[in-house]
Amino acid sequence: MSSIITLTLPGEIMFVRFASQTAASLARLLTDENPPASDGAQFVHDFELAVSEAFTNSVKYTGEHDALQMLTLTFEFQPRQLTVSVRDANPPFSIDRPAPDIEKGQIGGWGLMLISKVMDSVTYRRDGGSNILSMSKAI
Amino acid sequence: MSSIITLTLPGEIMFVRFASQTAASLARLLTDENPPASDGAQFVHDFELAVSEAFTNSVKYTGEHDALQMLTLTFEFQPRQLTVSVRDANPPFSIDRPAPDIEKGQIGGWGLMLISKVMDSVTYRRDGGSNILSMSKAI
Amino acid sequence: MNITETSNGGVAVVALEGRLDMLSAPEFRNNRSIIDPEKTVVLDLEKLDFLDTSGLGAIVGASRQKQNLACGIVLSCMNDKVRRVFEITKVQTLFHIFDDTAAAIDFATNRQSAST
Amino acid sequence: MNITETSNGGVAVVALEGRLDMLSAPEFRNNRSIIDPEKTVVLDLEKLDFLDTSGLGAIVGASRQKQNLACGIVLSCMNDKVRRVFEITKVQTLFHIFDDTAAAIDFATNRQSAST
Ligand SMILES: Nc1ncnc2c1ncn2[C@@H]1O[C@H](COP(=O)(O)OP(=O)(O)O)[C@@H](O)[C@H]1O
Ligand SMILES: Nc1ncnc2c1ncn2[C@@H]1O[C@H](COP(=O)(O)OP(=O)(O)O)[C@@H](O)[C@H]1O
Repeated sequence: MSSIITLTLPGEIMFVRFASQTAASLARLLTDENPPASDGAQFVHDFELAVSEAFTNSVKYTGEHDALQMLTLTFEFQPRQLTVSVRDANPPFSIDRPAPDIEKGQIGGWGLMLISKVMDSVTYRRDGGSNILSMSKAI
Repeated sequence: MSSIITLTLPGEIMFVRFASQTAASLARLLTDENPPASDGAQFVHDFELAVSEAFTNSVKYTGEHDALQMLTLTFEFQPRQLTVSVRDANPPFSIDRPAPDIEKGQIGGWGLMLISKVMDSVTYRRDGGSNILSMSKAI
Repeated sequence: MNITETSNGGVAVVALEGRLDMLSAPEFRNNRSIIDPEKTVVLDLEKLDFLDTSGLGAIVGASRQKQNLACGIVLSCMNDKVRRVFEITKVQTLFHIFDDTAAAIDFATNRQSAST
Repeated sequence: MNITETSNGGVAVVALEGRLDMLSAPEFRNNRSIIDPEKTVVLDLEKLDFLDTSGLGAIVGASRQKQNLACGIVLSCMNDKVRRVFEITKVQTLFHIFDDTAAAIDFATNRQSAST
């Protein structure tokens, strides 16, 4: 059985912590209900981190023409997995990009890379005029 | 300027803390942005308490025929005031009920009374098949 | 919620930690010393971070199951959050309330021996 | 985020507490010692509860403004959460990192006097 929780909020950076802490609350609830075999605190932190990165990107890359938009975070709460999808109306982008190579002096571009490393699966799709970035992690 | 934040979640008691802690997060964000003249911690606690009471009631009083329903919490985030509205599809009810008199041995029925005491204003309306309980508190 | 129980002569000290709400109320109600009508309990509320009226109802309900209605459950160490809920609802008038657990234990022990 | 600054000889110890993300990055960047290209800084990360790549970018950006690129900013006392972000991104390779602040101060002081 899975539960769907939806959070709609303004794409303003002032809400980045609220968004990621809301994600952390749900992750904590999941680990309380189903104590993980491995490190529960890291599960919660990784989930919080991924949402902070995704929310920040949605705020940063609105494109020049866009006024303030509402963002939608959808959480799918399952007994042993939590999925979050972040929907924005930004220009399309790709998640298949080479990781920045710090030895070649490439600085930045770490957000999507970090998300892919701390989550178990990340998918991107374009739906109408929206980007939907979905990120799952199992406990 | 005000921001609207909407949270939709299953009317299951397992989410009561998530709902009230989400409310507390927003209340804390408001007090961080606009330090209150009086006690910020009490503002946050009162807000959390009111949402815990309202969410619990929405779960408890679904009426016999109702299967699991989704509840909607809408937060209106203003510079010096936070409002939360809880929408459910339960049978209608009234918030104008006498406070239980403990000296007469009346026990229980404290939820709406507590909400009205810790919040600045409480309104109820019936909208289509839904109850909407709105609760505001200024800092 | 965490429930820690220690025995002090004939009196059980039950310390609550965390949140007492509709979610944790059943666990509280089913606690061995809470449920036992003959057991006098000192309820230590110092580390109770959050209490709403569902939790309050569980405390009142439990005290009504006690043989000794007036002091089957004695309260100690309320913090400000918890006190606020007891005060607004006037439920404080139903209980004997102490600032420290030692005083609550003394009181409960005396009352218990007086009634036997 | 709280920023506490103490001076230790010519080295500034800047301790971060709370969250360093896109919201608090400007405050970090504009800190007096961080912004001063001639100032060597030991950044104490012990009480930094949360760091994401916006915060990381602010730290890297600040170190690139320093006259002494290699050790204008020296890091100390990373907790597990912060370390995870530095490791995954490999940004750890750009910094001198110490487990305790005293060692970081010693190192920074030596490097500073060597370069003058
Ligand atoms: N939500 C988004 N909307 C539009 N573009 C995005 C979004 N997220 C990421 N991108 C694009 O992907 C690129 C890589 O993002 P990221 O890995 O987070 O690194 P950075 O933000 O440092 O560039 C961004 O520069 C941007 O062009
Ligand atoms: N969300 C709701 N949906 C339907 N009925 C409600 C709702 N909230 C409150 N009520 C009604 O109002 C009454 C008073 O609620 P409350 O003051 O919280 O006390 P209690 O829940 O202890 O009865 C309830 O018994 C119920 O009949």
